[in-house]
Amino acid sequence: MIDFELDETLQGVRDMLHWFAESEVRPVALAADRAHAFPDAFLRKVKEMGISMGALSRAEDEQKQRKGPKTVNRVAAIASEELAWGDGAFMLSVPGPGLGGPPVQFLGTPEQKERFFTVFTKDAEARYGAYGLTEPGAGSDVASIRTTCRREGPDWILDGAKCFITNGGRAEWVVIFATSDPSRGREAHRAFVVEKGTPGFRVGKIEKKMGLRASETAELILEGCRVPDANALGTNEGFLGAMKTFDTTRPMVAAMAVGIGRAAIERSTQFARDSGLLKATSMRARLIADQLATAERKLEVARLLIWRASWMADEGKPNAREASMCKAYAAQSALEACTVAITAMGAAGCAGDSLVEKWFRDIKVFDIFEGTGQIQRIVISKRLLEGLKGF
Amino acid sequence: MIDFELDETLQGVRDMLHWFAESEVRPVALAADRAHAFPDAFLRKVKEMGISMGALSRAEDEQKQRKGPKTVNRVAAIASEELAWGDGAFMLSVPGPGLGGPPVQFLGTPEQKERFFTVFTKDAEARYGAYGLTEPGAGSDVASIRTTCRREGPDWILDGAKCFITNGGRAEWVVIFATSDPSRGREAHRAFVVEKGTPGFRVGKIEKKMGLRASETAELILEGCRVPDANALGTNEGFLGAMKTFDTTRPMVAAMAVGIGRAAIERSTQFARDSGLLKATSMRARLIADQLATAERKLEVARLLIWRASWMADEGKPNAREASMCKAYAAQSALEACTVAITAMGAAGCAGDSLVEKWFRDIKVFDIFEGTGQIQRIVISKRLLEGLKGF
Amino acid sequence: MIAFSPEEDEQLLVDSARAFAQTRLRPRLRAFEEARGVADDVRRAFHELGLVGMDLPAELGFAGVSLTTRALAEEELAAADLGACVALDATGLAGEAIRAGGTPEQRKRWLSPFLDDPLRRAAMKLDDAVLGGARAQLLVTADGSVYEGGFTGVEDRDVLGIAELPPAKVNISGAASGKLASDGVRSALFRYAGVNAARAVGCARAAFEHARRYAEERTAFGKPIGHFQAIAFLLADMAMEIDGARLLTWRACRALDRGAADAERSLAQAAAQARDMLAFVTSNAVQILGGAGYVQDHPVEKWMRDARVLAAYGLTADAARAFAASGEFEIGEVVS
Amino acid sequence: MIAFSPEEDEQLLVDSARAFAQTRLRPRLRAFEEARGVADDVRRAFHELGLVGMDLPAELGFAGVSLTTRALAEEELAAADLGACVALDATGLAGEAIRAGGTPEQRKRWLSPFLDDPLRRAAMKLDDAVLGGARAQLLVTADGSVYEGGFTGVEDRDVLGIAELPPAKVNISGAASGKLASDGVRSALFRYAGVNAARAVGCARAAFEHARRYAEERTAFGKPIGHFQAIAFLLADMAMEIDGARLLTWRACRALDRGAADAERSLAQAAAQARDMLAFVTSNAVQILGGAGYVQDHPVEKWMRDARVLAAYGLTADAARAFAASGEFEIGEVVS
Repeated sequence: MIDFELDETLQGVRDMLHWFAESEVRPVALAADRAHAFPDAFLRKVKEMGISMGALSRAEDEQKQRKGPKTVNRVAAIASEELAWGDGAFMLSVPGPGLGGPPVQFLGTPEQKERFFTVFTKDAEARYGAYGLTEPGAGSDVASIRTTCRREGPDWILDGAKCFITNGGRAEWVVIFATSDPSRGREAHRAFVVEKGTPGFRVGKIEKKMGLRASETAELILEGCRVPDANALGTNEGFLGAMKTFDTTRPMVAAMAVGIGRAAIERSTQFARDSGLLKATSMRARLIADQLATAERKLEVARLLIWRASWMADEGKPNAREASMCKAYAAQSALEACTVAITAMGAAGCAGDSLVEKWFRDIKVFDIFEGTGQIQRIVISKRLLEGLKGF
Repeated sequence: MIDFELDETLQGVRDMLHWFAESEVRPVALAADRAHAFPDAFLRKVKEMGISMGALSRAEDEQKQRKGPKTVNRVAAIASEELAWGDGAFMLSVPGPGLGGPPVQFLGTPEQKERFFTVFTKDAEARYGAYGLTEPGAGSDVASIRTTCRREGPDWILDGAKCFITNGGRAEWVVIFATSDPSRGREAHRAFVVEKGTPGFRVGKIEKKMGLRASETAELILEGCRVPDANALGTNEGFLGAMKTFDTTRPMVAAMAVGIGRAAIERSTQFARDSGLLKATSMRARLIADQLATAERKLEVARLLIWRASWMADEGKPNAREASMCKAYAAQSALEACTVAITAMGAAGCAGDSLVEKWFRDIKVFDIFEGTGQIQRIVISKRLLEGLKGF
Repeated sequence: MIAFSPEEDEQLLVDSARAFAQTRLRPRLRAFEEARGVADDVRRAFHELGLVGMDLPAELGFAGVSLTTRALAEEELAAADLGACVALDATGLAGEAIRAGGTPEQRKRWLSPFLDDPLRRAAMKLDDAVLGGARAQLLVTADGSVYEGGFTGVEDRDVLGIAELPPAKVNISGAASGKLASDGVRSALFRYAGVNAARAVGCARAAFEHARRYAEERTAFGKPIGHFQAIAFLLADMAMEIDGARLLTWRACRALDRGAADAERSLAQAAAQARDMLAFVTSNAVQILGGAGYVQDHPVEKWMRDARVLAAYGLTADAARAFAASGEFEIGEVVS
Repeated sequence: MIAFSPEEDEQLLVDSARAFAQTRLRPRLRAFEEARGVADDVRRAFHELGLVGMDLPAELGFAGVSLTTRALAEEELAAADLGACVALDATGLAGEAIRAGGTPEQRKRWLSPFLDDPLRRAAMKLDDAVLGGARAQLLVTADGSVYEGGFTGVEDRDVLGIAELPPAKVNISGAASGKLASDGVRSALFRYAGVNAARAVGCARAAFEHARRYAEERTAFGKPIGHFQAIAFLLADMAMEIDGARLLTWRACRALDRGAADAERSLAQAAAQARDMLAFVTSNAVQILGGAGYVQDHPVEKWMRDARVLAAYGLTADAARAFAASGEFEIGEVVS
């Protein structure tokens, strides 16, 4: 049927995470932004509470075993919105395999899954996985990565550099995408799990970013990095693995954007209500009320597009087009929401103690990472126009 | 200096044409739209009053002789806005060489100019020139025209078809662009003045259009059409001639769009004022007042971009980029203005006796003819980005 | 639970509406426009399919489907031709007002005849200009007065769009034959906003599809124009906006069907979103066709005109947006 | 007569402002941000060039240029770095208020010291958060009260943008040392809107130029990203919007210089247009750089932040738009 109600489980997830986001995350978000990290003790507590990033993959396996209808993608959409409503950088800092989870899940053998996922549960420490695709010379153009892999006896030798890797500096392991032959394009791509401390693998600079400052973004350097074949994921499905990841992660990232946009609109609406603007009839007051309402409407559209893409993923329907649509729309409408929110608050919105100021800095990257708005439109239009292979 | 005041001459042109547009054109515009033409008697009267389209070229020659500063392009911008404010289809129906004027002016010999321009002054009849570039298979992609020309003794033989030709069905002559070798692209382009009644030249269908219905838009067919060499313009400068035309005509067309958009905003603002909306403080009233004001602001931006491009043309500065900018911006902001205007008037705006309804139908084509918005952006971006030759 | 599949019976209705619309409406789109009227045989076929007043009460004999279900069907009808889709809605906004504000007796008296007479039509007079005013047998005014006869419609043949049901002036001479409960018209405006939002989605889909196919076939600069990013990305944005407006429309219709407290706000949001979207999509469909889009050889110029009339009919885009922002609503503001 | 060439003396000022800005400001953009302050040597050099209070009255000893001329210079300063440009404006909005609302004695007393002391600064308190409040020697409040001392600025080091002059809280303890004529602040807000619009144009130009060069150099999918229509057309739109906002700004400044009746409306239009434009351009400059745009290796992320502060300072975009639409203006609405 056509339905927009949450069932009991979903509602439970939403309520629980909303409570957590409001009472635990929000109070520390501003300090974490200034400190460029969340406190270790806080992250351990998060882990203790059973909140994990990349738990999706395991939840899917569990649901398969129970043979119930698959709902993990819808759960992820709801959960992502609520956690990001608390704080976007926090959500990216939630311990667990993170974006590294899906490729291990999609491409890994049962042994590999066991090995790489149990590291997160072995003790009480906050531990991370990471996803290493982007390179200084290959952002949107994923197929043109230049990090190489070559076989040497029982091992692979990796050489190259990755950039903008979330949690890359502290991860237990990073899924590194490399090519066995740069001239052969996508088919030569391979994926490897590179573990912390592997010789020839080191962390470069930690980026200073416009926003999401409490989330770590690292440069990773691979110089003759020796990785055992047991850490190679799949066979020649490196590129496919990277792309397939997007079909489930793009709706999540989109939901995060909506969460942040919603937070900004709520805060700004409250400000406008408190200052009497929402009841005032002056031209400026009316314009602001309209802008807030319009932004809210567009966030609702984004949310529905996200829910549809997530439902399709749960139903096993191909959703690359819809995943890109929701990502593009959400990034755009959330940026608009944050812009409206900060504008409506005037000088107060710009002050450093204003969360709206932080959200405005945080939101822009949502139209960039996990594929820029332009890349999403390439994905969409290739699925609309017959014979269009690329530009 | 930097100045936005009209001098006495310009002000005089504006005042005279505004008076004419208001008192003579507006009263007949709606009937002409329904009849799909302006009455002959009216057009003769227009000619009698000395109002002519394409007079630009001759005015330029006169200014050269007087050695005064060149102002014809600024005059044309002001004149076009006022006449189109009266009615867009009317402006396209003003007797004279029209868009056919510039190529004859740019490429013609003194003898040719004499021959082709005097036809308009020989008697009191409303007579037209026309500009035949677009083809069924070559709209935006001007370089790919397929109408051919080949030498045969003292004559040229033209074969092909042209479409969307303003005044093409009733023109005394049409400047037809053709290629001597379709495989050689732009350099093989030639331009010819094809006179009414030339054997092998006939008028195809007259288009039924969304708007500008009182302006004639014709299909022209050339089948073994024999044109004397004396009617060939320039040598191999056909494509250049077509393109150079745009640098002066695009600002004019843009000014027409602004004229129509301004008319719509004025009418709708008057409606809103009469119905008390402009003084009301309800949310809807405020939204409408803002939309009208914003549309007016964007029309002002368009007008300034037009004035700049026209000033550059007068000063002899290369203005292809600025001409495209003003055309793109004006088309967009005028469409927005007409949309705002019709929306603000509700059901009354949709009624057939509402000029706003007509203007809404008229305006869309301004983002299409003389180069679509997309083509303008190609022109602009090629002049912004080094090494970009095309897409 | 969050889900996006129509039920089986909904899908059957969708399929039948689509088959009817594509075979009976689309081929005669220009003929209907020329005649300013949908042909009687088509009107009879529409009636036979049970599509007239499809969501009016089942106890009167109508199909009685939910608003969500009707939205699905309306999208299909409008995807053939928005003008014909609106023209075929014999009960229209007036019927909604009677359902919402009428007593059981009034409903039976004014609505039941539509079950028997496929050519009967109702009109709603919100302003001077009224869709369908020229040919209706029944007229409802903004204050809830209902007229059976006692009024004359003045056709206006040179108008923006929408076959058969142009904004026409209506002169009322006789006395009203009854009056609806005071909130009938208001409820009708909101419910009908859902219907019109679904139509906007249908019309936009048609315009998008037309432009998409054109972009695949038309070549310029050596390849199909759809293979240039400027056109391809525009089509992507159009598809995205259409899908978004459809989902918001479904959400609003479901909210009303469930009797949710936020149904009116949701319907106002859908109305505003769908109409902005429709203006964007139809205008750009014309743009993608270029000169061909501006002449009547292709239907897109008509849909761009039809879209403007839809935006002015019932709960206007301005009023919807104003309500979503302020919660204020005056019927006078809809009438403008 | 319609014309678009700066006069010779204007061009000289433009050239000197550009040379100063590109050599002294741009290279130290991140250093100034880090220090939350423009270095004193730069401030002194700026003072020596006679750029401080350049359009304040010539009879006091300032350069006394027209607003149009100042707009040309401000664009050049902001094209190096918006943050530094705002930071260097020692007299600022407060100075405008004193010029507009002060008696000849007040002007002399409060403005003349700026001619001698390159490190002296004034601040305007419209709201709790005040640009430059932390370091100013002179403070003007929204009601026109002028304080020399008797207030303390609270610096806020973690704010959105604009080097040195962050929104800082100001606590007023002493009594005002004077009061301006009641319409001084209002006039200042409008005149300063022209200054800020010119700055918006300058900052946008810088962001555009940075993105344009990046798009020429960065390759993806086998060619420079600027050779894809999506990026090329975006750059075209950015250039078009910048040019449009510049012309509207010039027009507004000229209107004020001429004492035209529509000068305030024109300034409000320019303010609204320039800030919308700046948000569009800076956001898309970051977008074109992608991940590189979001990190501090490139200046575009800073300009996107700076742009927000500019939009909230003085006549805000909302208030400007509201005034252009309604002619209504309340200082309270600017303060929000």
